[in-house]
Amino acid sequence: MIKKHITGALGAALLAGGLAGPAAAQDDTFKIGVITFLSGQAAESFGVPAWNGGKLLVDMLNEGGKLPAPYDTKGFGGMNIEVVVIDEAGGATKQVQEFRNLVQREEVDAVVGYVSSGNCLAVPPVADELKAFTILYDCGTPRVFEDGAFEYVFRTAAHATMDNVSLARYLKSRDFDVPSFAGLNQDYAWGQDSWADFTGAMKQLYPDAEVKTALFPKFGAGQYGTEISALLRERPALVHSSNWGGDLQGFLIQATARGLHKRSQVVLAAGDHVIPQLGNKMPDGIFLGARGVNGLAANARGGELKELTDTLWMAYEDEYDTFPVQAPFRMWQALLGLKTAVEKAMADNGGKKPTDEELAAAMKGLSWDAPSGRIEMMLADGHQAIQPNAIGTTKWNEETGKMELVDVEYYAARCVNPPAGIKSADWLAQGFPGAECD
Amino acid sequence: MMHLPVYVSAIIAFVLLAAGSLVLPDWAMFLFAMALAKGLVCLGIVGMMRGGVVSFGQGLYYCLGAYTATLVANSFGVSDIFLLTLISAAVCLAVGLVFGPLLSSYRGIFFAMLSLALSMVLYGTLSKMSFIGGTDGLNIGAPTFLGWAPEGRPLQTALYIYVVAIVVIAGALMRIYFDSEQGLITLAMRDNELRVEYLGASVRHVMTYNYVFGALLGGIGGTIAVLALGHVDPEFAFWTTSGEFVFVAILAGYLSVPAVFVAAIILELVRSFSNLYFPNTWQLALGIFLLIVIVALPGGLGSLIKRSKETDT
Amino acid sequence: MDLIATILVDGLIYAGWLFIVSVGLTLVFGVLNILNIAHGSLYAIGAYASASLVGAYFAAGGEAFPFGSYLALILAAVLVAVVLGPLLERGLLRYFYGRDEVLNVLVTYAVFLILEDVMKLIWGVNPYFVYEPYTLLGDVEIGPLFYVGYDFAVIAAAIIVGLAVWLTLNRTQVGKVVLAVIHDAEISQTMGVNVKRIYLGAFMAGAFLAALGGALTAPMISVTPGLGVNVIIVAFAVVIIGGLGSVPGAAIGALMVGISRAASVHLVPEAELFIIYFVMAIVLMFRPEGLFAKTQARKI
Amino acid sequence: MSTGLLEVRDVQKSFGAVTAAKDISVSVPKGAVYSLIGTNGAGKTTFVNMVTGYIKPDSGVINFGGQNIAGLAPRQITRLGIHRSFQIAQLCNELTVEENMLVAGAIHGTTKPSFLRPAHDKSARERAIATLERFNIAEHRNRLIPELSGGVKKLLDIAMAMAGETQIMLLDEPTSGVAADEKFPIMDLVINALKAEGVTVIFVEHDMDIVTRYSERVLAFYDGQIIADDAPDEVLSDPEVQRYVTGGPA
Repeated sequence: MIKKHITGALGAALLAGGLAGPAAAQDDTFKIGVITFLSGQAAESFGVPAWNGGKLLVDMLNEGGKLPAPYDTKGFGGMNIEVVVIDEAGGATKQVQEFRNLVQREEVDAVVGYVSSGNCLAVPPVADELKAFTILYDCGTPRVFEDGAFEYVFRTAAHATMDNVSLARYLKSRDFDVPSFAGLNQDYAWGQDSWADFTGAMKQLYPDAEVKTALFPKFGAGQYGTEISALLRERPALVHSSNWGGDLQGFLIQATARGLHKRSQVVLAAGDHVIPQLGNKMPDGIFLGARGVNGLAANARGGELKELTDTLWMAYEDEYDTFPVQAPFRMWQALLGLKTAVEKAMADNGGKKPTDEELAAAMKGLSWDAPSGRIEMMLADGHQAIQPNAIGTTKWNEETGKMELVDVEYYAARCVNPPAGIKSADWLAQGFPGAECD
Repeated sequence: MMHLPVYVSAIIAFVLLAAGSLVLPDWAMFLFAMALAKGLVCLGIVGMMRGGVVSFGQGLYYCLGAYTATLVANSFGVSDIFLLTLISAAVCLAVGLVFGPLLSSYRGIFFAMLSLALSMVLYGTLSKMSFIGGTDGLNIGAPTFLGWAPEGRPLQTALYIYVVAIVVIAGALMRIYFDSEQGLITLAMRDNELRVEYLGASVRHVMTYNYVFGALLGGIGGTIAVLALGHVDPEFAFWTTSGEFVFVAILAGYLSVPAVFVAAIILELVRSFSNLYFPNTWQLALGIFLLIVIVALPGGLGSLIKRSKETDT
Repeated sequence: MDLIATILVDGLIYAGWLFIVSVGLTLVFGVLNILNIAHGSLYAIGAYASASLVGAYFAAGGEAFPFGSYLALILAAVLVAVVLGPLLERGLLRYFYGRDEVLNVLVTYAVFLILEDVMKLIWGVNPYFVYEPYTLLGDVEIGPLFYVGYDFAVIAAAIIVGLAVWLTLNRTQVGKVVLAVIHDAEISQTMGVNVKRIYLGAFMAGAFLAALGGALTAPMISVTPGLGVNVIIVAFAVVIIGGLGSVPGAAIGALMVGISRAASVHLVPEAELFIIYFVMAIVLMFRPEGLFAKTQARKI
Repeated sequence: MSTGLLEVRDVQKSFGAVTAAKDISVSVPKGAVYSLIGTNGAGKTTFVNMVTGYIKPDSGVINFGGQNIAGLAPRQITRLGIHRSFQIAQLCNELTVEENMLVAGAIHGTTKPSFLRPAHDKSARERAIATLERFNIAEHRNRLIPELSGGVKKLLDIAMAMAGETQIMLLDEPTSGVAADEKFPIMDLVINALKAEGVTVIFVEHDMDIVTRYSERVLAFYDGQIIADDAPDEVLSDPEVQRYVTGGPA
């Protein structure tokens, strides 16, 4: 049976090469696995800027004393931070596999990652199975903790319900008349959920508004000519879109050229991140959010967190010649939360490097300050963050040659996020019970 | 040409592979289990390749099997791995029997493209069905084994042994089939359909058999993959997933059954390590690897292993 | 405006774009018998190249004569064809002629993977914009709807491309030689045709058309990584519907897909994603080799 | 005229404007050896193709053993006992001679082809080799097809067609592509083997020496019609045949 021998030998050789993984991290380093999009469409808008911001923060932390208190200590509790970066592109199957490899082969101390909600749903059960401390830093779907409960998994960013509730509240608070509205969202879970959330919130605040066409062009379609014609024909008072990245840029370029923004008010659930690229091609008067008080809204806010926000803002502008949008803000809030949790756990265990159990215990219900505001692990038994949000209106400043966000409204975390113990869909359907708005 | 009987080599293969559960670290055992599950799907493609066609849409059955298992598990609380495998296999068999006769009259690029279109229709449909998770997909709990509900390492081991057992059984059965009269007719058909028809055999029937076997293996592979992974999403039916299966089949060639699984494992290892060492250029690394394989191994891995026929003319 | 007219106009615009991106694919298949997945990458590279070139044009003072940017667009496509065409065809594909069609799909899939990362290495992940050419041609008002003049320029470009390819194939000496090679490369070779040159030429033409599709699209989108993945699957569907290797087939396929997609967006938006596969499945059901496929030679 | 094993009546076939078969009527009795002559395009191969199901006639009846087989698939006609060989031998190039024969044996075995029974079974191989021996090509059994001479390929093609219960064998130019000195030996071998089994033979041939030597009756085709149907000497001396087919007195 010669073939058996050869295949056996081949397998063994490959295995020998494969099994010799790197040694476990030392006690004086804290190794994190970072998973974010380095290729594909989400790389440009989320993955790469997020990690660009993350890299800066890790370097500053490892150097120590670069950030305002309480983040002026070195690394994580004095430990040097080491990072392994993995590309998030390639689908959930690949990500579950890579997650196992990170935890079991690379023996990372914590995993920080995931933009795609599919990956955010796929990874948590495995994280719990492996008892591996994991932070979901970006993805938006409420389903992660509403459909399941996980011991070792935390999400340090609010889920997407907040974005669309804030938009509806913004319209209402500005007395904007909405006799009818339509939507153009990407044809996958994010776009479908955003549209459902937006229509849900509008039903409460604008019960008489007529819902016109809901378009779901294919993800990455690029060509929106037909959809724009449909929107122009229907003449809704308002067009909602949660598109992001290239899909949003393409839509805006084509819609602007055909005057859609002059006929209908355009509102964007997560539109801030295309401002640096589009510049004055982004029309004035668009209402948009940044999935948190991120980017321009954070810069305009000032207040107690100004020093921390400025640290991120200036470091990022220095390094990359452009200002930080939502993604680096979310990466910062994840890493600063991790730092807070590690240090809290070390204070409890006498200064040793914390185990996954100790980290999870420390993270549960934690709150900390980030450039995007106060992050509170309020929902899902202390595993899901809520955070404040802001919506503003675009306005091009001819003098500075920069896009600004004007008429910004800030919303307290408890005003636009559901309280603990209620699913976001129910919260919308019941008319936001327990919302605490100023 | 001395051959051990198939069942003897199957037992040897089972013992060797099962021994892996003692020495492999967790991550490798998972990687192997996934690779072997995908290898099952690829074995189905190899079966079709022997008849001269390549399905670019095996993701259809991989995805269908995985979704069937997940929906059955989530709606009826079934967690037994044997039962789930049987149900998904039955569903895939039924669907295969519908599409098999339809596809059996297509060849070459048309067979490839039509099978691809079918799997893309499933992809599109599942993406739209938000009540079963849409593009985000669904999670499935850990399987049980005839009432036994292991966790942690024992779970991994049990799953791994289960995959190994299925792979060995399926591999042995396919070997027997490949060597059988029908198997030889398949090979003859790949060469010369006209001859086979004029000998009185139906090329379409043979095509249908191979397609249905492929559907069955695809469904079983998908079921095991989703149980190991804990998650399924429409990406299972996307063309790039199917493309990978085809790649493994080409890498393996159609001569040897074990080569299919070796190829599947090699691809997983290459992908995993290029991901780690070249996070920014892993696609480039994978693409170059693919080209090297196609250039260096025109007959697939199997041609290295299998006796080479005298072909100098 | 009448709904039907809107659907027709939208469908035509989309079909124009579809035709440009798929005609090169069908041409390459017709001559080289290779279904080129990397066609999508060439499209993306064309978009990047035109973004860079048009950007450079305006940076070098092109504002004075903005219409020159259209030349830059076309030049970008020519550049892609001249640089990548020979590299891919002479450097790689020619070693696979005559091998299994499906294997060759895999070869081009590898090229596709490689080019995806190469683009990232050259252009990074940040988006590129060249919207100037998009707005230069002004608006067109049809009934209550505005269209951008550029949309109609794309239709015109598609018609020019289609006519040029068809006339070259059917009305010129070169075309006759190409048709002979398509019919039987071996016999053509023995009759003194330089088959190598025809293959190279056809592949470069295909690369040019792919890149042209990308270059023409660049002004209306943001050029970002991942652009090629979506294009290739649509282009495949179009050429399969029309019949692999048939230029009129690509035109009819593009029209069918374009108009049915537009109808779906206006009437049943939920069905948009399926419509293309639906049309493809229906056509293949009745015409297994597509609408305009060459009939296969009999074996006896 | 209604006792033949194969009865072809009023068969028509046209491809667009070209008429390939016009009022073709033939009766072939059991055990006879017929030959078909005619220039290229005269309709011989169309006749063979219609009888074996490759082409469906536009109208007319092809009766075989009391059943109209016009329009049946080649596979079905083969199953009834009408086999054929090809102008260009149709073989499986990636298989050996013996394996080619095994394929034929598997399809025509006493039971349906099995998914379990090994194709290289001892008894199957013995049967295959026996058939190869009958056609005198057993010595080549382990060679691949592309290595074989034209004559051996032709013989294998015919041997494979003989694996079943053959009643009628249509040979499409059995000696084309065969070296000149091999033609007669091969025809001797083939016709004797077929006659020994009582098989009815219809062969297409251009070589008039072979036609006169082996066939009992000749059908001369011209422009889709049969212009002569008689014993070889009669047909070859027919002035019309001389004018349109053989090109001058024999």
